[in-house]
Amino acid sequence: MAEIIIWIIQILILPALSPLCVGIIRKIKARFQNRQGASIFQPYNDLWKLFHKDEVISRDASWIFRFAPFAIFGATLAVSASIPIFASFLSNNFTGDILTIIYILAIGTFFLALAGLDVGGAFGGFGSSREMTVSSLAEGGLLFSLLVLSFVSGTTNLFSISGTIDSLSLASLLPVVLAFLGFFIALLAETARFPFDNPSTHLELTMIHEAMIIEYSGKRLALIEWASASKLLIFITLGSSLFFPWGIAQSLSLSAIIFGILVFLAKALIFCLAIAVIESGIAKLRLFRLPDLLLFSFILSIIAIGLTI
Amino acid sequence: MFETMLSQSTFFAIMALFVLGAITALFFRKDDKLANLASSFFAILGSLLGIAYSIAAINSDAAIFYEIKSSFPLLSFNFNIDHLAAFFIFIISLISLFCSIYGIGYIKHYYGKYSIGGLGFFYNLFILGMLCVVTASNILFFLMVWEIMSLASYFLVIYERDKQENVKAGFLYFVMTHIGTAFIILALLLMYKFTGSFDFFAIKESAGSIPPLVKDIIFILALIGFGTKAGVIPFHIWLPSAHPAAPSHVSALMSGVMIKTGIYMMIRIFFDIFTDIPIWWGGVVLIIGAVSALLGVLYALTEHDLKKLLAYHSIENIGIILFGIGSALSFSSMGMNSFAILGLVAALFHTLNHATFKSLLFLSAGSVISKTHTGNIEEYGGLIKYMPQTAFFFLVGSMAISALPPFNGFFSEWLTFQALFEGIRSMGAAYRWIFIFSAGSLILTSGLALACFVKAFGITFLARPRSEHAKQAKESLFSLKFGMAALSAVCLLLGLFSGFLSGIFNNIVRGIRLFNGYEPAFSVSQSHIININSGFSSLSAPAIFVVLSLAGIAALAITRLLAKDQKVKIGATWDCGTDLGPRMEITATGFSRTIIMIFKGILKPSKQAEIEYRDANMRYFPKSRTLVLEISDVYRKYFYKPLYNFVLKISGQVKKIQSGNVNAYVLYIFTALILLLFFAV
Amino acid sequence: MELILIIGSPIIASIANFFSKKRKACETATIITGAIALIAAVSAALKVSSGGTYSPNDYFSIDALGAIIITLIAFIGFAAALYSVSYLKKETAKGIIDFEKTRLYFILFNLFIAAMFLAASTSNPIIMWIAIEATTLSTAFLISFYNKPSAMEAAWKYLIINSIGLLLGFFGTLLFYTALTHGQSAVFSWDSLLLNAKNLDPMVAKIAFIFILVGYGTKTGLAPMHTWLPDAHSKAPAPISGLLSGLLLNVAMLAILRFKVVADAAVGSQFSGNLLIWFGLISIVLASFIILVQKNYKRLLAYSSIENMGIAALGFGLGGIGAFAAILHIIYHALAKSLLFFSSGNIFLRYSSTKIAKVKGMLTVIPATSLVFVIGFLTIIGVPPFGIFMTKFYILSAGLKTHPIQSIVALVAFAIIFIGFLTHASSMLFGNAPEEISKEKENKWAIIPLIILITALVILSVYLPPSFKALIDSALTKYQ
Amino acid sequence: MTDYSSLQSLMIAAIFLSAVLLHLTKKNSSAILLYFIQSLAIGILLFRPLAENFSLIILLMAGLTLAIKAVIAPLFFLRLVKRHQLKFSASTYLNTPLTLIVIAALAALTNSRIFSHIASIEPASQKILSLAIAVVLVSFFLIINRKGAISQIIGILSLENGIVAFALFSGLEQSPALQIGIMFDLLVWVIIAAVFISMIYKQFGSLDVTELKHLKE
Repeated sequence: MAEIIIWIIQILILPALSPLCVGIIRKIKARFQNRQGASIFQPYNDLWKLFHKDEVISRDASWIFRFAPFAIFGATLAVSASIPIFASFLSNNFTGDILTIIYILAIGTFFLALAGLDVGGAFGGFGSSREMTVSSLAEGGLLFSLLVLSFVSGTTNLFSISGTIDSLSLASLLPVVLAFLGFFIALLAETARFPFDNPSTHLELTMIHEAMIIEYSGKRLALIEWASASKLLIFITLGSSLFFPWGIAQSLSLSAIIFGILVFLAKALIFCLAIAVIESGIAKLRLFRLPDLLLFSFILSIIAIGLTI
Repeated sequence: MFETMLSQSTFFAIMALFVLGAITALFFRKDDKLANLASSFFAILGSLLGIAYSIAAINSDAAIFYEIKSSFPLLSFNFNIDHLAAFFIFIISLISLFCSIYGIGYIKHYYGKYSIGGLGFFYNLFILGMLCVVTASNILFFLMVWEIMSLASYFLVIYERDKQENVKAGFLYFVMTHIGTAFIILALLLMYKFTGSFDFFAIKESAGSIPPLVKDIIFILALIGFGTKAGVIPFHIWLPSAHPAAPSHVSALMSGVMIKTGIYMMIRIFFDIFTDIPIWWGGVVLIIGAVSALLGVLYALTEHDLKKLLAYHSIENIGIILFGIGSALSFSSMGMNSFAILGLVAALFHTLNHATFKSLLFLSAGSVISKTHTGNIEEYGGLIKYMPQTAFFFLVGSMAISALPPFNGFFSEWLTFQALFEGIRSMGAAYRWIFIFSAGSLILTSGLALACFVKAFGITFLARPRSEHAKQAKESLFSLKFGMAALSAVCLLLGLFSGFLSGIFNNIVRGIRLFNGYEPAFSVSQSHIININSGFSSLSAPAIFVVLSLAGIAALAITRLLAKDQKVKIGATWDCGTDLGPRMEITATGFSRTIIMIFKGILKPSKQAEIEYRDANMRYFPKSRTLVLEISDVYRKYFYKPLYNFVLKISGQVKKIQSGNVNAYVLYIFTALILLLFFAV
Repeated sequence: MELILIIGSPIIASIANFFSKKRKACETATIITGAIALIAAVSAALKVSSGGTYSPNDYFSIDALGAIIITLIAFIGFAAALYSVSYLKKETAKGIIDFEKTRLYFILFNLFIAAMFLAASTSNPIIMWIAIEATTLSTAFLISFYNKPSAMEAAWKYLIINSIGLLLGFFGTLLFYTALTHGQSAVFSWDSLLLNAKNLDPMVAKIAFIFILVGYGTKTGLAPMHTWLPDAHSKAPAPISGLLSGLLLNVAMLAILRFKVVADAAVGSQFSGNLLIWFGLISIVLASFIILVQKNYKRLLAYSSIENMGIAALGFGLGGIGAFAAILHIIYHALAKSLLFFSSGNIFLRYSSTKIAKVKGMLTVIPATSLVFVIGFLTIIGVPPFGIFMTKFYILSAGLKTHPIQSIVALVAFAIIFIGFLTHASSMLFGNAPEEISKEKENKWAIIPLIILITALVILSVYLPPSFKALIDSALTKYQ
Repeated sequence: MTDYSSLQSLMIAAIFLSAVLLHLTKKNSSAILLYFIQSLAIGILLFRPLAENFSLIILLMAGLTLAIKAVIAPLFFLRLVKRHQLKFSASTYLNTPLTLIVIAALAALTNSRIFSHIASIEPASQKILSLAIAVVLVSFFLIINRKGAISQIIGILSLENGIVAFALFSGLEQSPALQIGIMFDLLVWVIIAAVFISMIYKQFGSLDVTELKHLKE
């Protein structure tokens, strides 16, 4: 019975908290720019507003345009159910494998890019092209950084990785650190964050993710915004519960669970802080500088693998 | 039930059906409609019987061996159907079943233009050739059916012979296959020389007597010979021009099944006939696999002809299959046969998957091309509104080939990844880096494949039509749609039952001599969980399907809950004020330009820009601006052209012998006589 | 009895043609005698395959290999007779030749066939030499049939080079003849030669075989002595070049083989085997390079004959399965090459040019001939359903066992020939025909001889009748 | 019996000398004369066995050979030379000293160890046999060296004479049937050669063989 409650919390926690995460990042960025900035719950209001507005769909759009938001949000829901958030004792060897979550996320990217192409606007086209370029190069770094963890802990199942990493000896710390650097670069690329893409602008030169969803409105836009927010939180959870699993609940006891959730929230906050600092600190890289950065993350992870075995 | 199915008469009944199909097609060649129906009817019957026979053969452990003596020495038509051969019969029959159904409707647009009887004849001969290739167990008989298969497919490639590039493609195809066969003849004859027999069984028994150096030579020759047929990178130049030239249901068969006969023979020779395998074999196959996969997908990205793009993807998927085979070779050379079984199961599973989704893609491409009369995707656009079913089937095919979960592509790539990960963990120092390089190339390839199929599907089916042809496109006939629908269902089913299938592949691979008696490195539980290396990683196909559909339904429920009574208005796409013409959409060139510029070191793109001004001397107002982007064909420029010119130069010299002067001719005889008297005596 | 029919009927035909005035008489005489010779040859072959060598008197004896060659000559001679009737009718219609020329053609045609029969069936080496000399003389005029300067030049070179070759062959025969003079005055025949080959000095036997090989090798068109062949076979009328390439080369090869057996008895088979292998290899390699850059399709077929004779020599040189393959190769090559030359005759009649560049879109203009042409050229380049793939494969398997490097070189040459032939054939078959080529239907009689040859080729490629196989095996025991 | 051996060596010397001189002659008529001398020598050699055992057939045979070789062939050629006014034969490829060097080399070759085994056929006339082979090789070289059609034909005939000389000296028992066959063959050959020469002259206007160079490659 307790197991089921834990599972319900596990499934609901990410979608629920993800807009908050985006709100916090925007708040911190505003503070950096010496302005008050909207409240951290503003994204919830935006979603609520969008869900209740009418929708305008282009004449050229096909069923792909209508179906894509559900596929994208569904993908993020599926992934958020199969990654360790606060409890590592839950064993999910159905979908909890590194490759499975990477490829399920790829479904989301696939439909997002198609939706961008569907309406035949100029923006959607080059948005999808840039998105596919960045995501195809980022997948390598992402998989190899997670692979380092699985070689260190001897299994690719995420829940058991988070279980074994904290009992790690210091000797094998260097590969995990290198892998985390590679992972963090891949995180920024996959969630369209700063050095790769500017989330808050509609300037043709710089936007990748925004360009694809430019034609959306109403409840479909809400779904997509929500999906990209929860994708950000998914990567933050992966980063925190796999690379820094200390404090994750090992057993079913109530105190361990509550403590696990609190630790998770703290770690998520630190990640948001880090992302916001980067967004305010550095400028967006030119599109043809991105492959070098992604290659760097790929090389980092390969060195890390070299060190583990 | 299986024993009755496995009798010799059923096997020869399959052969007889295809022969009948060929003859009746020729017999009715005067009346197109009848010829088409006759040949497709017998082809469908033959493939149905083939599927039944192969399933029975896979499930029974009886060693099936038929022998027919022939009047020529050393040649006897003997067939050996073990589990591996039965599996390949299954692939051939399955795909030819759907292609023949598809063909009934598709051939209609050839009526009156080309000889339908000829098409039916060579189509049935081609399938018969493939069936014999995977079951022949006498060297001479094997080489005979191997060349008959290439001959039949040559005539199918030059079927539309009024187009000059088809004839050129056919010529290049036949020459490359023949050169490949020359290597195969050399390899098989070397085997005959050291084992003294023409029969694969006897060769298997006395394989030990082949000295190691000769074994390496045979390996290299077989790799080149069968690699040419499989379309491995340095020998692939015929594939992107030959497959698109054939009628679509034939190029589906060629791309889906024919290139697998090369893979079949590689497995037969490397694992079934040779016993102790040196360590470097696996490394070579892995490197070739990595190069083929990566370059295959990069060339696909540069391609704008739909069928050429799919042909390049066949090269990429052959690379992925070679990952499986290469890892199996490395593991078995280190004695870790349980991991080798995992590698080989991954390779066989991907062979089956690639056969299904590649033929699905070619069939849907064929239905698009038959309606728009052009292969260039730049002239398509918006076809999803005119051909909704074909678009859906193409979408299913693209998702399967880019290994997106619910479909079968993902599970075989997952198994290949597991084999490579095991390699990284357990191999020796140098080979570990080859495995890492292969894993890197595989993940990069699957990412680029995803980008390429977004381009292929998006530019072809979405947005607005960019040419008159695209506007008049209509949905194709029922038999075409049925063929494609069946294949998409098969893609999904193979994905769902991948757990059950890996169990079957397991006992197929354990039928091979090198592996019988070994436990595989993976186990399949009742609830379809594939568990690698006792817990290293696990996965359950039905669970993923259930989770994904539940997530989708949940998303729908949330929107239904929160957005109850909003209206949906149909408006115009945002067009910054000017009316949005079809030229405003992104084109295939534009889409893949960024990736090509990133990989320009490998692809060496060249750019030509011409500007035509309204007024020649006042160069301010350009009338038209054309941009030509080309990718240089590295292989022809640096390997095949120089080789051909070198041979031409020699023949230029040799030609001078026939100088026309009688005295010189007599001098040749005189010198021959004197030299012989000096040296031979 | 059969022997008189075989040799006698063509001679009677040529005499009859000499006196006949009407074209119809010449044609029917040639065809009837061709049919009679064919029936007699087949019954002789059956007799030999069941009862061993058939020698009615001491001047004539047909052994197994002789029987095969005689049936080939009779069969292809009959098909050639049928074909030349329609070929010459078409040529007279086009005004290239008059009745006088056709009469000369039929006289020489029958003489040529009779000479070949005599050469294959005689038991006395010198009579064989005279018969082969007679074939040279009778075909010299046939080559200069269209008295154009190029035909004249080809005939002159043919005459000079072949006479030199045959004189060298005669000198070799005399050297072998010296083995007999020790004491007994036995009749000079193959068996007597074989019996006392021992008392020949080994060095003399070697020199004799060298002269024979260079002499009769010129007649077979082996490598350094092949230079007359492309000119002669491309300038002769199509039926004649079919016979020259298909049959005459085999008769000369028969001569070499008969002397090879004697030389093997004297000095062991190693010596003659190596020579044949080297000559075979040089012919294959040389022909392969020139085929690649050939511009005239009749010369292309001529060079392919050089290559195929090289393969047969290679096969006989290797011995064992190679010899079996070489005998089969001679049969398939004879059928396929005459088929190709006859269809090139049809092509020439339609396109009136032998340049490959000028012949385009054959499949649309003359579909039946081009179908035959496709089957012919597929056979020649060794594509499986047809026999030559089998023979090339056997020779390679035998070669790889004992002479690996030579067989690899041969394999490379086969690949080059494949590329060359396919380039030329596909440039001729496909594309669209030039406008001025007439699109009228082909004459039935021009196709029937081709169909006869094709059925024989296909049947033999798939199934060897038992009596035929017995013939080959008994030939093998002698010419191992 | 010694006079016969000196007669034989005289005759073979005459044949060899005529073969060598054929290389050096400028005029066609002198070439034909040399061929006549050579055939005469062969004829005499044919008549020699008659001295021991007289048999009508051998007499008939020798007479026939002499008739064809010495009478009909030269007459044919002289008629040809007169009809087409071909006084001077075309030149040779190698100048005279070089030709002589080659001829010397060929003679040395025939006496070298390769042909030493020829003696085993007829130990007595070892020298003569090697001289006969020398005639064969020299006349073979003549065909290569001369550019004129007539001198090429004469080269072939002198090659044939060399072979017949070798046959005579190696004591091959001559069965009459074979002799007639060979002679008939030679006769037909001479007629055809003559017919062809006139045809070539009609087509090419000259008998210089280097004109015949159109059939290339």
